[in-house]
Amino acid sequence: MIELTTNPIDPQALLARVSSPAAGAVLLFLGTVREMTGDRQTTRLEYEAYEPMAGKKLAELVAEARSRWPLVGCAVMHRLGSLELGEVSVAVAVSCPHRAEAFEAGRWLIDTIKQVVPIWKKEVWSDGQTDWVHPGLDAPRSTSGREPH
Amino acid sequence: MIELTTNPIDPQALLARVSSPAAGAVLLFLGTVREMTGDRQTTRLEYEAYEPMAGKKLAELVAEARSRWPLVGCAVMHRLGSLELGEVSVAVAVSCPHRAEAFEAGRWLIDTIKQVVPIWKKEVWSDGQTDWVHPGLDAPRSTSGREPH
Amino acid sequence: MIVRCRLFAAARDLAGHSEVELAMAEPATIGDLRKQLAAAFPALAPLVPHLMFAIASDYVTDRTPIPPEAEIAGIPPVSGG
Amino acid sequence: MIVRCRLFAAARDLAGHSEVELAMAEPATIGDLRKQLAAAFPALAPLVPHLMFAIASDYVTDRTPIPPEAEIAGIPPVSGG
Repeated sequence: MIELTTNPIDPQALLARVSSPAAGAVLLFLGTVREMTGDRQTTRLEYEAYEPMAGKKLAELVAEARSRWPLVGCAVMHRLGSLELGEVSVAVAVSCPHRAEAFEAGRWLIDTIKQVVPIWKKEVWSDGQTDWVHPGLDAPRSTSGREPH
Repeated sequence: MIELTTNPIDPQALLARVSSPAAGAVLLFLGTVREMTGDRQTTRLEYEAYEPMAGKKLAELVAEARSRWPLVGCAVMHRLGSLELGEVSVAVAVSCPHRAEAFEAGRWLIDTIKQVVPIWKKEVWSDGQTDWVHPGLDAPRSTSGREPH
Repeated sequence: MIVRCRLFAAARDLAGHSEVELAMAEPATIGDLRKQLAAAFPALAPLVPHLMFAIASDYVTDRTPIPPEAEIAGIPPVSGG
Repeated sequence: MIVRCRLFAAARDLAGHSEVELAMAEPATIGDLRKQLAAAFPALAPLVPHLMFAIASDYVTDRTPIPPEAEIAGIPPVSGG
């Protein structure tokens, strides 16, 4: 189960997908929209993807995780569009016979998703400024000045 | 939220408890009843606890986790009584500002719960034999011979 | 004094009781209790070296003295989770 | 040849287009595209050294030749999750 969606992510759906009597351990990671970054306040986040490539890369990462760990089930969803505070932006669920594998595979998946899958978030700050988040660039790219949108 | 319960564990309840706009990462671990251990088949597991001490130790572990990691929310539930295949025996949910902390705290909690909280499981095998699980003992203690119960 | 000790899981099944009573000379330690448990319940004896003990829901060592009316538990290796 | 390149996030906003077209001499590499993008879109230039490129949804390097009709994307540092 790999999905890019503009609808809210239901963690229960991912858990149902990976649950199995063959598994003794289920690990679910959720990325959620945090309000404060340092002393700046976020109003919402906007996610966009290069969708065909994002879907392909997610499928490749799930296949690689399956080759490296004894995954019983694996489900990844990423939200796109506009997200309110507290909403789930990304969900990774894995199930394995034992817990060490589940923690390792889950951690590797979310870390690698954040490194290679072409998805971007834009911070919409409470003062109306917006910044695309591009890790490694010196300064955030303010692309709309002070106009709220 | 710390609970020992004979009722089925609802993962959604733990997620709801730890979700917060102060968190950017939520980690949920579920221990589930696995059917096969090597080539032996489990029919069900029976969990018992020294309840007052188990509750006290769980509270101490949650307090220690809160002192070591910046937990926004933390919820732990452990099921007692008879569990069918695939059911959730233990659930640990944490939320943190960032994911590294969530993975570390969740892993430490489940590892430490399994080491120090006075809860025991009994394997009820498909051949009717039963074994208390006592890690580190040379042989499983068969306490009821071949009588199914 | 009379010392009561709760037992769990395989320890309870092997002893045949979820709580046992032992008459002990004072002063007594957890180490003394460990020895007397093995002597009084031969079926439990092989498990006794592997028991942890708790007083009032805290783990204690063999050197811990047993206070009067202590709420003692014999804890075989745990397997929750 | 005419090379089309999709742009995303800050790269799109700085270029002012979600897809740009460049006339390039053949044979051309991704490295050539990188240079021409910076020259053609001065506002994008500071970001160009940080772009990755993909052809048909796979990451490629500056030495990769650009085939005809390639589905090319310029990918600024990603921030999903």
